[in-house]
Amino acid sequence: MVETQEVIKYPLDDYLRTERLPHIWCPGCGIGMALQALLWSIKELHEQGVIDRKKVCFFTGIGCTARASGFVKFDAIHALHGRAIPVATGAKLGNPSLIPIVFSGDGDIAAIGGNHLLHAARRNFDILVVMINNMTYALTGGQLAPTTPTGVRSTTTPRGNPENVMDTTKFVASLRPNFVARYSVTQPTILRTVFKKALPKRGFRFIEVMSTCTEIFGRHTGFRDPYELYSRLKKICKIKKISSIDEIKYDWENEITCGTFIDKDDPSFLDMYFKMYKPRGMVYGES
Amino acid sequence: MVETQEVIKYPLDDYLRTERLPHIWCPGCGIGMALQALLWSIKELHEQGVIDRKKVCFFTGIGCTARASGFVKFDAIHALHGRAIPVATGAKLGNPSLIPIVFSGDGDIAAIGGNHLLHAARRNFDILVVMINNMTYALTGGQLAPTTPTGVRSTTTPRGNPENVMDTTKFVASLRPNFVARYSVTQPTILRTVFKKALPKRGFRFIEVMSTCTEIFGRHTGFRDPYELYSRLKKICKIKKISSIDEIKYDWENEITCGTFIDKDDPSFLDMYFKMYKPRGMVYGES
Amino acid sequence: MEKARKYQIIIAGRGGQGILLAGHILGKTLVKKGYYVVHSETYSAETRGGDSRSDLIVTIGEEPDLIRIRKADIAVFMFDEQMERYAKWVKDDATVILDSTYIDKPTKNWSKIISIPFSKLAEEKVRNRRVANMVMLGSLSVITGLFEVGLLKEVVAESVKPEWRDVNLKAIDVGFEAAKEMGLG
Amino acid sequence: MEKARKYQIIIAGRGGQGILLAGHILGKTLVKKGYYVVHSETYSAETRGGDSRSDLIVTIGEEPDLIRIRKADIAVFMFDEQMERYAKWVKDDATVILDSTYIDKPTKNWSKIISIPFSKLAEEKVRNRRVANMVMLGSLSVITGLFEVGLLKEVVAESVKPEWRDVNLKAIDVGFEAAKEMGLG
Amino acid sequence: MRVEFISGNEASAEGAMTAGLKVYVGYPITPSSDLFEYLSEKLPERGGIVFQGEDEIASINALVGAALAGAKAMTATSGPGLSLMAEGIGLACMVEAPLVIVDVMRAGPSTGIATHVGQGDIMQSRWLSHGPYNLVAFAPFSAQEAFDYTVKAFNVAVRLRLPVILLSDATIAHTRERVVIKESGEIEVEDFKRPTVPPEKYRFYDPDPRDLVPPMAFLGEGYYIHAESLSHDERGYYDTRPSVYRRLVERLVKKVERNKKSIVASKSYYTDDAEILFVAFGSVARSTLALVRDLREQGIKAGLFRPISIWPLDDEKLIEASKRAKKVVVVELNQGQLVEVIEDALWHHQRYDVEVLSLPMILSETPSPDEILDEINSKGWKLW
Amino acid sequence: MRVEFISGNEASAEGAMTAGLKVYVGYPITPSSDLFEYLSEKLPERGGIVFQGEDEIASINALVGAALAGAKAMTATSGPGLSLMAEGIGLACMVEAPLVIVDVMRAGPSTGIATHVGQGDIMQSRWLSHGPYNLVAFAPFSAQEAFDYTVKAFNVAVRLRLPVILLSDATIAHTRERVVIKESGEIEVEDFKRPTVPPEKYRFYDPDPRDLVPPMAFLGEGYYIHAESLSHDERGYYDTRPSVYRRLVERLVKKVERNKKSIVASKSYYTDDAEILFVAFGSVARSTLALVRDLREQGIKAGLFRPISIWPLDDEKLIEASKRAKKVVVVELNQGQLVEVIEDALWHHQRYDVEVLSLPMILSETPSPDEILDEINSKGWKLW
Amino acid sequence: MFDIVVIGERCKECGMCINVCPKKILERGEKTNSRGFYVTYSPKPEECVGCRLCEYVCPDFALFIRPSSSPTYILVQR
Amino acid sequence: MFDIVVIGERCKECGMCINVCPKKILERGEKTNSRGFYVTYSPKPEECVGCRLCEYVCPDFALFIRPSSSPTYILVQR
Ligand SMILES: Cc1ncc(C[n+]2csc(CCOP(=O)(O)OP(=O)(O)O)c2C)c(N)n1
Ligand SMILES: Cc1ncc(C[n+]2csc(CCOP(=O)(O)OP(=O)(O)O)c2C)c(N)n1
Ligand code: SF4
Ligand code: SF4
Ligand code: SF4
Ligand code: SF4
Ligand code: SF4
Ligand code: SF4
Ligand SMILES: [Mg+2]
Ligand SMILES: [Mg+2]
Repeated sequence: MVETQEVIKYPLDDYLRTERLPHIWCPGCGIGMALQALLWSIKELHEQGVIDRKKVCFFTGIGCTARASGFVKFDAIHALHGRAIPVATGAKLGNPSLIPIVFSGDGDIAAIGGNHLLHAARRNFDILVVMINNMTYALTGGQLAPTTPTGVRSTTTPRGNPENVMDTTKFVASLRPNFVARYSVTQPTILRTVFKKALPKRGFRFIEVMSTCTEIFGRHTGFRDPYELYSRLKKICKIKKISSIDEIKYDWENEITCGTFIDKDDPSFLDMYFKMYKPRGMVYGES
Repeated sequence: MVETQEVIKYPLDDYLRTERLPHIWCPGCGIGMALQALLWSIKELHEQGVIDRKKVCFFTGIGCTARASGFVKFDAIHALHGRAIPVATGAKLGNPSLIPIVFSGDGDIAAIGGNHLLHAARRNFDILVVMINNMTYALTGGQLAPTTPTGVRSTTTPRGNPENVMDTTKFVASLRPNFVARYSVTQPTILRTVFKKALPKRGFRFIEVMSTCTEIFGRHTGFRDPYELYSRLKKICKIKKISSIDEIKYDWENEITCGTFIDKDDPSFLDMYFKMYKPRGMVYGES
Repeated sequence: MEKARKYQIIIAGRGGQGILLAGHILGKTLVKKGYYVVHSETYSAETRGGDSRSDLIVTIGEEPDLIRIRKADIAVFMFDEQMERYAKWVKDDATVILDSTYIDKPTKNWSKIISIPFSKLAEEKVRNRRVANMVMLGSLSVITGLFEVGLLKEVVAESVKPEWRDVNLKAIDVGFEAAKEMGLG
Repeated sequence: MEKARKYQIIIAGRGGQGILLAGHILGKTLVKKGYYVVHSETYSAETRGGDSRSDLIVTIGEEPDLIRIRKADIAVFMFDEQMERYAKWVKDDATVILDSTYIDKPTKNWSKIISIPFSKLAEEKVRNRRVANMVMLGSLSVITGLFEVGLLKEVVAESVKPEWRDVNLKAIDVGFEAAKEMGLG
Repeated sequence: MRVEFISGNEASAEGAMTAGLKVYVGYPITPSSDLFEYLSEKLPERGGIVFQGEDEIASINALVGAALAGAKAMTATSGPGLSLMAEGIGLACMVEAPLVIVDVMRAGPSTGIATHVGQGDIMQSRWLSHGPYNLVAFAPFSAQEAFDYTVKAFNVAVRLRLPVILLSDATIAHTRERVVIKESGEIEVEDFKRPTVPPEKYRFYDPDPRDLVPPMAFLGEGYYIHAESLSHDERGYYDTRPSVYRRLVERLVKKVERNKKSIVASKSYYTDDAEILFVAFGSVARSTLALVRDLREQGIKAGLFRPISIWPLDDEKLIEASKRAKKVVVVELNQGQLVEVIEDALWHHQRYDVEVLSLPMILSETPSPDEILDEINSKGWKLW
Repeated sequence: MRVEFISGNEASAEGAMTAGLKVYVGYPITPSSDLFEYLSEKLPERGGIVFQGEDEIASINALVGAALAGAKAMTATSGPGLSLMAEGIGLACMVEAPLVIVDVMRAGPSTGIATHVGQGDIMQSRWLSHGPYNLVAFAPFSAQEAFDYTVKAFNVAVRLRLPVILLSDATIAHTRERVVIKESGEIEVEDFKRPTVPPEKYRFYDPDPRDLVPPMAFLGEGYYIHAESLSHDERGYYDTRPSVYRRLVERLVKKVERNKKSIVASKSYYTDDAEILFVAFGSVARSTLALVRDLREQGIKAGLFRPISIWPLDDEKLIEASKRAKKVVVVELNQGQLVEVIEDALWHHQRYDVEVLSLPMILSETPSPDEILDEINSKGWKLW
Repeated sequence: MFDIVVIGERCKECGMCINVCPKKILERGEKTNSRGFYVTYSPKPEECVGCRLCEYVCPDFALFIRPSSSPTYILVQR
Repeated sequence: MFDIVVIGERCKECGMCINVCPKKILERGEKTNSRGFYVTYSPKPEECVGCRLCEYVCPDFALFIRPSSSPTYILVQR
């Protein structure tokens, strides 16, 4: 054993606002795992010269997940609850050379922000959205999310959730954007590869990341230890090849189907706009 | 020929605020045709004792279509642009014996109101939503709607719509509510039957009605005469049995697939809520 | 404060009758003549039906402050409902021009009333009731003498879409001729 | 205005240490004793970490107007960061109680300072660091003499979920004993 | 009647249940969520429904529907949520839907500090929606008042057919105190004002000339009501005529003025001979009251006027309270909002003789009496 | 420089293009849609992008993104849309995003009358968002001013890093007039205030002590900026300490006051010897000016003060204009909103000697001078 | 056999009924209503087969078909 | 062979790394950091197979694995 004051850098330190660490997330919280995978993918793409990290911008709403914008060393806007997607949209319009990443929670993206998600996906607008799905409103203390499994208790449904649950990935897929995938923090290396795949693409890209909220969702579902919850999630998150999107499942008791469900290269919104409207003196990408 | 001052009543006059007719819709506008079919279905259900017309309430947003609430002789709320669904939701919560009908435009329901549509459908909440899709923002003069076919001109996309178009029916179907159908004003008798089918059901029911905006959409697409536009719509609105929702098309050039795509009787939101929360002294329906 | 010459013009009718376009074209024409013009619009939400009204304030030599007319010197009513609604905005000694297709008799006893069936003329002579507004402008040139019909046609030619140009110009001619025939020049 | 007897109590620590629950339980206990109590909370958005603070104003015989304490007569600090932040809210002659698990030395020279390793005791004797708050309340009963430990246990028993009851009551005993052993009674 | 040791939020929830709450629709937001959570536990047993909307826009619009269906309806939120409700609150005013909105004020602007107190929504609560309208807002200063004024908020809402805002703040919301809880019968609970004519004669917007409020039929009763967000006549029919528009909107605005006497509330402390009159509300009024007591002990003739109804202000009581005052000091947790309301009232009563001093404290904590005093001292005002 | 016969909306669009508009995001709403439509035709040729959002919430939030990416950004809307932007405008204030919002006022409240004029958003434009903040609003009274003050709105927005509202109204918006259009160079066009230090030293919220405005780096330039809607320090890092919160929010509020001189605008007519001072803005000011001219012809010493900047008010010019006035009559198309601003200004300048008369006209049309006169006469005031 | 009933004041002359009638027995009338629209007319009501297509497409609640022993075109003036 | 590097101040004692390590060579240490968390420790770094599972699951950017010729557990105090 060596104890050292020597500056041994964590491999991602250049991509973190290290002065703000430790971050606010609870012990064992899955958000940090997802963020780690994302930062690795950016680091690799940057080092390979595929993207310029200076152009990468984080856009987050409000929530535990959304706090990520405060810990990463990129341009970042910590905006309003539910509004990360329109802010990212505007930024991309303002400077089409930016590489916007929306990184936010399930409540933020799929509940209050649902309409922005819907229309950004439908337009195939040129942003990457990473939705960390911990199946609850964590920051505010565990209220019902649209993603909370039916029957599970939340602080606003103390006798269990009476609502039909939302499969965000299936719904986004119905809008046919360029990239739709769902994975889990229990699949860290795959996650990294998927981020790497999606990030340099044009058009709308959606990645749902199943995550562990150890503090709140764990408590509501009776998992006391972060690892217990993680193991449970690992068990049900099954990667599958599917023939129709109808087949994917979002079922906390048995299976949450993971995989890349759409990966295509249709013209994006900005491709179309630039083609039809030719804004004077502007170009959109080289390709 | 007989000219008469005698009070010969139009068969639906009891269901209309006749003192407000003629209504504001332009000559040949499809909204009136859709409304006629809907009123017939209510009349028949009422006369058959299936529903009590006193319990039927119309909820509309803002738009040409939304003006319907002012012409029907039912309880009606002409609310805000995009918000007819939440208002109807609240009314149903306030008095579960009501039979709410949301009747509004594509911009209203699918653009600004998209998030309410999404979550009401996802929750399988007990209302009927009729969306009149005239493929434009008609009342405000012909701006782009999410349903405007790609390439078609609108006043805000003067060189054609660069956006990928929204197939609202497909998207709602991905949320698995109890009833999802799309038909056209060019199929008036079928429409009547479908309304009759959907109205007494529990849970969320969505019916998209393809319609003709003769004044604006007709102008933008070069159809001068109401009947020309109607004929064009008739040609492309094809009723089909499908095996997967993926197959349906929303393509102004070739085919807008019509049909009843989901018809099931899963427990509705209120069924579930009443079962789990048993609000004291309240019942929900007899069944 | 010295008073410059000033005309207050109101054009009113139902939505769909092209009232706003008529006002716009008239305004543009008068600006080309070198007058100061303020042209304001009132309309209902409905694309068709409902009220539609153009106010024009035309001054020669001094910039106008008013937006809405106070009382019209020249009034054009294309439909009776609006005539009734807006009659109070018209001076007793105004020149009042009515589309007799839709107006049987004037609401008030204005001193100078001219009835021409603009819509009918449009329908019959141009086969398009929508250009009644242009028929009216053609007549207005004769009646008021404020602008030449040639200038009007120039403005119309550059303002409307190419496919609509001919029918509009035709309509202006129809109105011009009608007024001339009635000896209103 | 005659002054009634009044205690101002502050309990502060990090989020997750159960500061708010401690304040709530203490308040309920004191209300049961017949005192007027105002209990207010401050916390950060974070579920864990960040500040957490309970203020209690306890009066005997008169309803309090204040919500926040002015200066505490009794202060409990469960973590050093918060001690440093809130030291200014404590009277110089206050009774100050510190969780020595996380606090090495007091920020100020208060006249009466009592250090007990609440978190360590909870960890070691109850196998659950989260009940350090209850250990603290057990000790507080001894140190302040404001309420009986039996009454405290009654309140806890009716306030927390059944599955948590025993561990909490155990923790109270641990705190009570520790204080007794230190001769603080 | 029972006594509980509960927070302001819990007291509001209890007040709503006493008033007959039937539908709660909410969206979580700190520091209001625990009110929502409390009702989620308790309301179904009391015969009501609790529903979580997809956002605050859904909440406020659902309340309009619920209210017109005849249910007493409420939501609770905080600044960001209130901002999202701006359009819906205007709708409630226009269609005359009685409902209650609890705004638990936190430190703003924007996301600000979710867990910390603020008093920055005073002007917003009155002016957040577009166009001319009017509404009512109460600001409680204790858990007991949170209970009492939630009941009153419902009473005023149904009596006037309009939205009423309860301007609570994070400190009041989360402070636990002794609260005496009463049931309907022990405390006045008003019911909706109901039609007195048969459906054929009934018009949804036909006001009682005395109070300018139209009696209210519910959805589903066969009155065939038409609620209209556009300018409308007494039947609810869209009408663009300036005269109809004017009749409607003037009534909507004057409704509050006309019924002002039965709405306004305030409390004055030591004002009989007060030369320095403090004005404060909500949690800040607690500290200010303590400060006033300190000053009195030092022989300084200080007093406190505490408005409870903010919109409309109890201006007559203010004038009375300020009758001997030479200086009026308005203490608030924002950049100076209430002070404008106070100045306006004094101006309208021609009280040009008093000097109004604004003490805006842009703080994220309820200041202690000493902090208020420090702030005053830092201004260099010669008050005593 | 060129002369056009265009409407107020078109003039605003032209003004925005002169000011360097790069991103327009809008959602259609009468009576603002034609501005959107005009830009849809013209902006791409001028090197900008026009985008239709799914609603007004998307629009305002997209503007924040565009602005921080370094694009001059604008939207146009009317009351209902402005209400929906309440939260986003607060965000723009908090993150200090410079942008311009054109609010074409129509008859409200709620849906009201979409095609008719109103002036009911005065107070709303200042107070629609929660918490303490500040912003700027201009109200043009002609198509020419719509052009000029759109340019100025952009200048102030980038100079102060905040949202600026152009309070137009349906009458101004749709009235066609002669407008002199200038290009950048012919009229002052300001650019964003840019960093003067290298990225390592740069902090996104580090204000220039003179004007309290932090220079602005853009997204994508390598400054690694962090824009934060929570309470934050100079780096943008979340901080809940009252001292940090206070420093931030006080600066946000005072930024406007500090730079007031370069913002305020107004125009006075016949005020040198005016005993009756009218105050009016926007389209109503046109009729009021005509009325004043009528009165002058009758030998009555009437004058007009016309505020152009409403927030902040040009109070010094108001005081000067009212120096001989015994009565001030405030004419506006609402229930009386501007009058409160005027009273407040007079109170602060101790002008207790003037009587302020409020002439609120809840009308859905711009009144003619005669209608204003009738309204005055109906009040029974003895003005002349 | 059927009556063809038209509520004159409601007709907007859109021509939909005329276009859809399989028997081609409807036409633009010669009378205008108070809004200036030429109200639909049928010179040959006796040829009507009662398919009601005209009724279904009328957006204005202006025209309907009813069984009748003496088929008539009825114009309701109201 | 690998070094196991832990940034002590970042560790939150969540135990994820300990649980996922296939070699079971990580454990809760005996030292707390300034926040009171017992920092992860490895008594047997030489048995590490470099699978990096521990690194991937660490939500706190607190632990990483690096190739090394002299496998060591390194606690960075910072
Ligand atoms: C307009 C508005 N409404 C509500 C809130 C309160 N709020 C903050 S975060 C949040 C939900 C967080 O859930 P999620 O997006 O799933 O993020 P998580 O904390 O689970 O990562 C809510 C409701 C807010 N900040 N703004
Ligand atoms: C908040 C808000 N934004 C915008 C508008 C303006 N507006 C009224 S109707 C409408 C769209 C109408 O389109 P649609 O819903 O398709 O109805 P249609 O007229 O085509 O039947 C819009 C944008 C409004 N009234 N409120
Ligand atoms: S509350 Fe849940 S989601 Fe939030 S930081 Fe803690 S574990 Fe993670
Ligand atoms: S504008 Fe279009 S949708 Fe509206 S009434 Fe006319 S035809 Fe119908
Ligand atoms: S019922 Fe059929 S046949 Fe008879 S008029 Fe109508 S469309 Fe023609
Ligand atoms: S369809 Fe109806 S409105 Fe149209 S022409 Fe025929 S009768 Fe008249
Ligand atoms: S790299 Fe693998 S073997 Fe080595 S410590 Fe980590 S988990 Fe254990
Ligand atoms: S996973 Fe990271 S934070 Fe958790 S115990 Fe291991 S090193 Fe510490
Ligand atoms: Mg979540
Ligand atoms: Mg539409």
